[in-house]
Amino acid sequence: MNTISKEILREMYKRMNEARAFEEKVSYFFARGMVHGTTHLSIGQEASAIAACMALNDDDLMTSTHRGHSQVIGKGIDLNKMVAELLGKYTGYCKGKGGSMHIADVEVGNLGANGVVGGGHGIAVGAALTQKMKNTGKIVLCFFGDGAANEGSFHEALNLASVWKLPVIFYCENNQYGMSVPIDKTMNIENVADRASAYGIPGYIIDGNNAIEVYTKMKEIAKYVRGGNGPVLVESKTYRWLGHSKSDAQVYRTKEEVETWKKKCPIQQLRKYIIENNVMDARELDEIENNARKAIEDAVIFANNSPNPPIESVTEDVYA
Amino acid sequence: MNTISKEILREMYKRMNEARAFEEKVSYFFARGMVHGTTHLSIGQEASAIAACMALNDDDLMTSTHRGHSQVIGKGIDLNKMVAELLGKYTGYCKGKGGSMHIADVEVGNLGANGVVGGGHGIAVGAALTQKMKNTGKIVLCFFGDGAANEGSFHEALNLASVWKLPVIFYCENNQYGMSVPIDKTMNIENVADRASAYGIPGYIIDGNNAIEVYTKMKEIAKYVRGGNGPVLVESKTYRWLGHSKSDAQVYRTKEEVETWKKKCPIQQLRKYIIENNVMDARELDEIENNARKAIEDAVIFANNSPNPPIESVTEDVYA
Amino acid sequence: MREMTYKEAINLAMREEMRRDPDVFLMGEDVGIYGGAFGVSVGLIEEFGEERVRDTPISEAIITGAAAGAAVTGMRPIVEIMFMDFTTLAMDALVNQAAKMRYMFGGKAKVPMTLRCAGGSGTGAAAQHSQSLEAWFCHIPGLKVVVPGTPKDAKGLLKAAIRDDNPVVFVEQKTLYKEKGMVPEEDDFIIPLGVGEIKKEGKDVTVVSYGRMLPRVLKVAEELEREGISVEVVDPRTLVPLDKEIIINSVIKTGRAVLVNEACKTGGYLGEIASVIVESEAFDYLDAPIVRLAGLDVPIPYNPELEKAVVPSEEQIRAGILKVLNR
Amino acid sequence: MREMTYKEAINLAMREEMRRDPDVFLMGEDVGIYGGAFGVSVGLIEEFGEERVRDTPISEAIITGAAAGAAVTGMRPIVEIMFMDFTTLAMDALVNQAAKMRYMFGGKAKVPMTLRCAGGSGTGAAAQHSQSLEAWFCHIPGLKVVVPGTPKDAKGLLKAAIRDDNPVVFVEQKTLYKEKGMVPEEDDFIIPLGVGEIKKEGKDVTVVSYGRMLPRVLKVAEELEREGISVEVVDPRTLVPLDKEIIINSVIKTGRAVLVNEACKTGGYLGEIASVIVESEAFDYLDAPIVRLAGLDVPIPYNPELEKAVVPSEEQIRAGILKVLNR
Ligand SMILES: Cc1ncc(C[n+]2csc(CCOP(=O)(O)OP(=O)(O)O)c2C)c(N)n1
Ligand SMILES: Cc1ncc(C[n+]2csc(CCOP(=O)(O)OP(=O)(O)O)c2C)c(N)n1
Ligand SMILES: [Mg+2]
Ligand SMILES: [Mg+2]
Repeated sequence: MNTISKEILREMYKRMNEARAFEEKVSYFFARGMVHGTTHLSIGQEASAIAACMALNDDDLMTSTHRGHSQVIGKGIDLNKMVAELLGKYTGYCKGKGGSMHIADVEVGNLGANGVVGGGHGIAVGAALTQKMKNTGKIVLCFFGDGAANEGSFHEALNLASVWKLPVIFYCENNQYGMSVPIDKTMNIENVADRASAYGIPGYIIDGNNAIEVYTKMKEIAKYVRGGNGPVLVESKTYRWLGHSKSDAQVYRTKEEVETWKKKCPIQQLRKYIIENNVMDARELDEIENNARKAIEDAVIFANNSPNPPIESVTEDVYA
Repeated sequence: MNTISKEILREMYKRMNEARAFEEKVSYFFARGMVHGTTHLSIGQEASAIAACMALNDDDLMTSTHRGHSQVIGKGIDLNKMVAELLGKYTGYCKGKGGSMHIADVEVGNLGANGVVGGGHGIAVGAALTQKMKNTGKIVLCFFGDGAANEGSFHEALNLASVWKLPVIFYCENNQYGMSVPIDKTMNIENVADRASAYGIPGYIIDGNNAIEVYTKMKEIAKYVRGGNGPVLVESKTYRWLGHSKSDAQVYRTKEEVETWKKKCPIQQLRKYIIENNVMDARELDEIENNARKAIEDAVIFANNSPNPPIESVTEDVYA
Repeated sequence: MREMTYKEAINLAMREEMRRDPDVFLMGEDVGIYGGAFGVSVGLIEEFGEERVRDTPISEAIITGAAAGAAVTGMRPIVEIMFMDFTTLAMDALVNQAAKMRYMFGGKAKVPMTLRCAGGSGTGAAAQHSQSLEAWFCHIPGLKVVVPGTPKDAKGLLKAAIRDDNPVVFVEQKTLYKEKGMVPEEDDFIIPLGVGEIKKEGKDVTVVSYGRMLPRVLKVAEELEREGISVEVVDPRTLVPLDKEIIINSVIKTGRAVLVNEACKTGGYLGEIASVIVESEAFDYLDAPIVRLAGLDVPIPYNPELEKAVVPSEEQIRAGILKVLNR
Repeated sequence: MREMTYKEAINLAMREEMRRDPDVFLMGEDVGIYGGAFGVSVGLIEEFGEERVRDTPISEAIITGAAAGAAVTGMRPIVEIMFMDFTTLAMDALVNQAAKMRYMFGGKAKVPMTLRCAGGSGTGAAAQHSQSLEAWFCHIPGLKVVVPGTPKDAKGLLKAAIRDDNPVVFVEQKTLYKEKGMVPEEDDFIIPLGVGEIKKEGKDVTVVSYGRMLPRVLKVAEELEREGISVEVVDPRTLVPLDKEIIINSVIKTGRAVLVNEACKTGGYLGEIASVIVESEAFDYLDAPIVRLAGLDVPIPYNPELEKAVVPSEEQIRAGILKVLNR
């Protein structure tokens, strides 16, 4: 466990705090009607997303989801461009055309968030096929939710990747609900990971609120996948603290349930671990937190000062 | 084992021979270009299809496949209308509009063959939902192939049926190939039935060339499903003797492999069982066989004497 | 008659039909306690219970296929596909199965199902949550296609759709959900499928439009009226079957036609409507080329200004009408 | 130049492109040793091996999605979907993912994939194996759509499609697979997407047609020629981008237009072509209403006589042309 370097832990703590600060800001924007569209926040799931990304190499690839802010921050991202995209600015990752649900940075291997539940499965499989055919040694991290595990694309993707032995980690963030519907109403089994056996691949269950566990296990798993052994299915158990999207009265779950999970805050857990293991002290961590918040404020200023896309751009980039 | 009545065995042997004779006739027609379109023959799979159907009640429902001749004969069908449909006649089950791939008889619970691999999954689930909501006590038998088990619809169907506890038997006729591709190139597991665990439902493997086994096990399984316990996945191991469809040079498999399986002829096996158990003697069985062949010849005469659909009918029955 | 929103009208139509006929039920993602992503089914689970208001897993293909299977065996399912964009996942079930079963089986089956979905842009939901794909369904024999533009039409047409013995694709318009209008409350208020309506009479020019664009067109038409230009606004309401007569007669009367919808122009249903006009006797009455005003041929962008620029604006509709009048 | 079949021309195009560019590969059901359901890829696995000619499980959605994913990361996949009808299973991957990625990501991605599929009726394969759904794809910005009508076009256009940096839907015509024609053998013979061709010059009437109907139209045109009626036959070859100019110029020249395709009439692409004509300056040159000759609005029936009755026959094409000429 102590093998995680201070550098990594610092970066992990930083990214998790950035994600939290980013989403709190987004939530604030939405509450005040300052952004249009909708958004899906992952507060509570930061360890699950960020530690998983960080266990991979920088040049590995990933597909992200509608609930993808932590995922792409985990991959390493320019916060200015991200906030700018959220605000629909021309300086954003997608020149203002994508918004919260489509943050992508293909050049660095972020193949995009996806508005379609399960929409990333095929893209991840194809990206993994490229890595295999070009023998790049890179692997692909495919994020999806518990709800997405009931889409046909899940099945077809795991099957194809398994017969072709493609280097992809199917990473299910099981936050217990698909929108309003709890997992026990949409699946007749205990764990999403149990589905791995249907494809003859390993399945793993990890505590998605424990960044150390996520990172450590994902390191091993990534090694296995990089070794040419084919895909794996990982289930990261976690929970979203906020509603599904901006307009969710959350009548489908109890306040108590939410409170229980808030006690397992992934950021607080990591903080505790870092302090208890004498990696950094509270002051250092506070500074990281403050910097994270500051980084978001700076990004907001950058975005606010950025131009809107010119109207002519509406017809640009349909075709290459 | 001896609990199967003579009546049932006689009917089973009859239907299996009718299916064989029917398909040999179809094969003959195609070889001579006397029918248009294509067809998928199930010679070698008669026990798998017919004994399964016969284990259910007459008023239970079924969905069939592109390789569905034995399946619908198993369900009990008017051979005249069936041959007429194959020949595109107005007296056929579908008034000549469906052909080999769309034989249906909704009134008696045959919800149709299907040209789309996996296309019957949804229909079967919906039919089972009707039975549950209307509390009819009927169950649904959903036929599909090993290849179809890789379609997304397989996954979504088994999942939905399992969470809603619907009375449907997902019955996979694993004949080792999806068209030219052997199952070990399309699935990374040994048995299709192993996928049952992904839905928390029972999976069964049966010897699809052994009518007695199919019938006996399916009787039990039908009872379980009728009992309100939800769906099951059954894998019936079998083999198709002929090519995939009319134009198949079969370069993907060896003659030896085919010969091995021909030795496990389901009709011969049933014949042997009947004789050894003194249920009927060879003469009786020969008579059934001859009658079966005669029934097909009669059906061909019926069909040949039937009118083609009037051209005006081309625009009929698009809407109810 | 009572004033209610488009959304409430749809809710009421489902409620009435479910009360009337025990075979009618609703299934879809989050249609239960959540009331659907847009709140259209709010309250139904409380009245009809979990058996008849069924939350499903996220499995569009099988929900739609199961609707076909339930319909062909005696139920009258309503399926909600949350966004029209996700019908892409259900096309085999809808197009190859539901639409064709009756014909393939020689008329010996009926498939009384209604697929509801929310179409259109304007909510900032970007490229994968904003499409208007009605033209696809119109191209498939066996399907009927409805796009209501007012609360009243929404109620009357949905009831007709549910009672219809064929698969009906019922396209709701996200941006109209909160629009209000007077809606008959009688249980037997039905608007038959295939009957258009003249939403405003006029004599100088015919504008054919439906769905979300309708209020926009009507607003422009009223402005122009005050300026002395008499615009007739024809709403086909159902795209399949299409009330050709009402369109053709109007164009014969006015001699000019502007067609307005939100969907991408290329390959959209306006091409069909234009062709119906030019193939008919109305061709000889046309005093000017037909003008199609449709969405730009681009995916829907996120930025609100770009998003607005994609669909015909009031100014563009006005300009289109003036153009066809050579003014 | 060498005489070869349409099927061989497609095979050759793939072979040449795979030789030229190691990033090009083929995947699909039974494309390997079986050579594809129609034998189009025969011999490719022998030359290029299992890595580049990939038999897939029966999983249309993921094959298509994987093509998008492979394309966006640097490969140039060709996907074969056995029958066009089964693209219904791949619409999310094609329409919501492949077609939109570039735009959604602000131009920072390209998706050079080609989806080949076999369209059309005429083989006795009935309702679920015979559709002509090209209009669907034409309605989706981000996709290009090609329907070659001759072996030469098939080769030149497929090579262009493979080299194109966008997703291209390449619709092969089952009933043309065995048609023969002269085909350039040069490796650099490319027909650019978006460029139509006048397949026969004429001056009395323009017939716009593509794909399977083309040989039929040409046959009728030649017959009429002998009877003194000069028919110009325009083949757009690619439906998106559409060579509007070649169509409009021809109609301006002849003043009359007949449009012929096999797809169902309602909501089909002929509506688009008709609209393009009437919206253009050609409108003023039109001496008669445009005539659309398309498939009946029915699923494809099995019986051979019924099946034939669904698509425009030579007699109907002839009658349509004479009608537009008022003869
Ligand atoms: C194909 C599709 N169906 C439905 C939706 C609407 N939708 C968006 S997110 C969501 C729930 C997804 O649940 P899960 O996969 O568990 O992810 P989570 O939101 O919990 O992170 C739904 C139903 C969608 N975007 N795409
Ligand atoms: C969705 C779809 N994809 C492809 C096909 C073409 N096809 C017809 S049968 C078949 C093989 C099916 O294999 P399996 O499910 O094992 O059934 P079998 O033919 O062996 O009985 C294929 C690929 C189809 N009909 N439908
Ligand atoms: Mg979830
Ligand atoms: Mg098989």
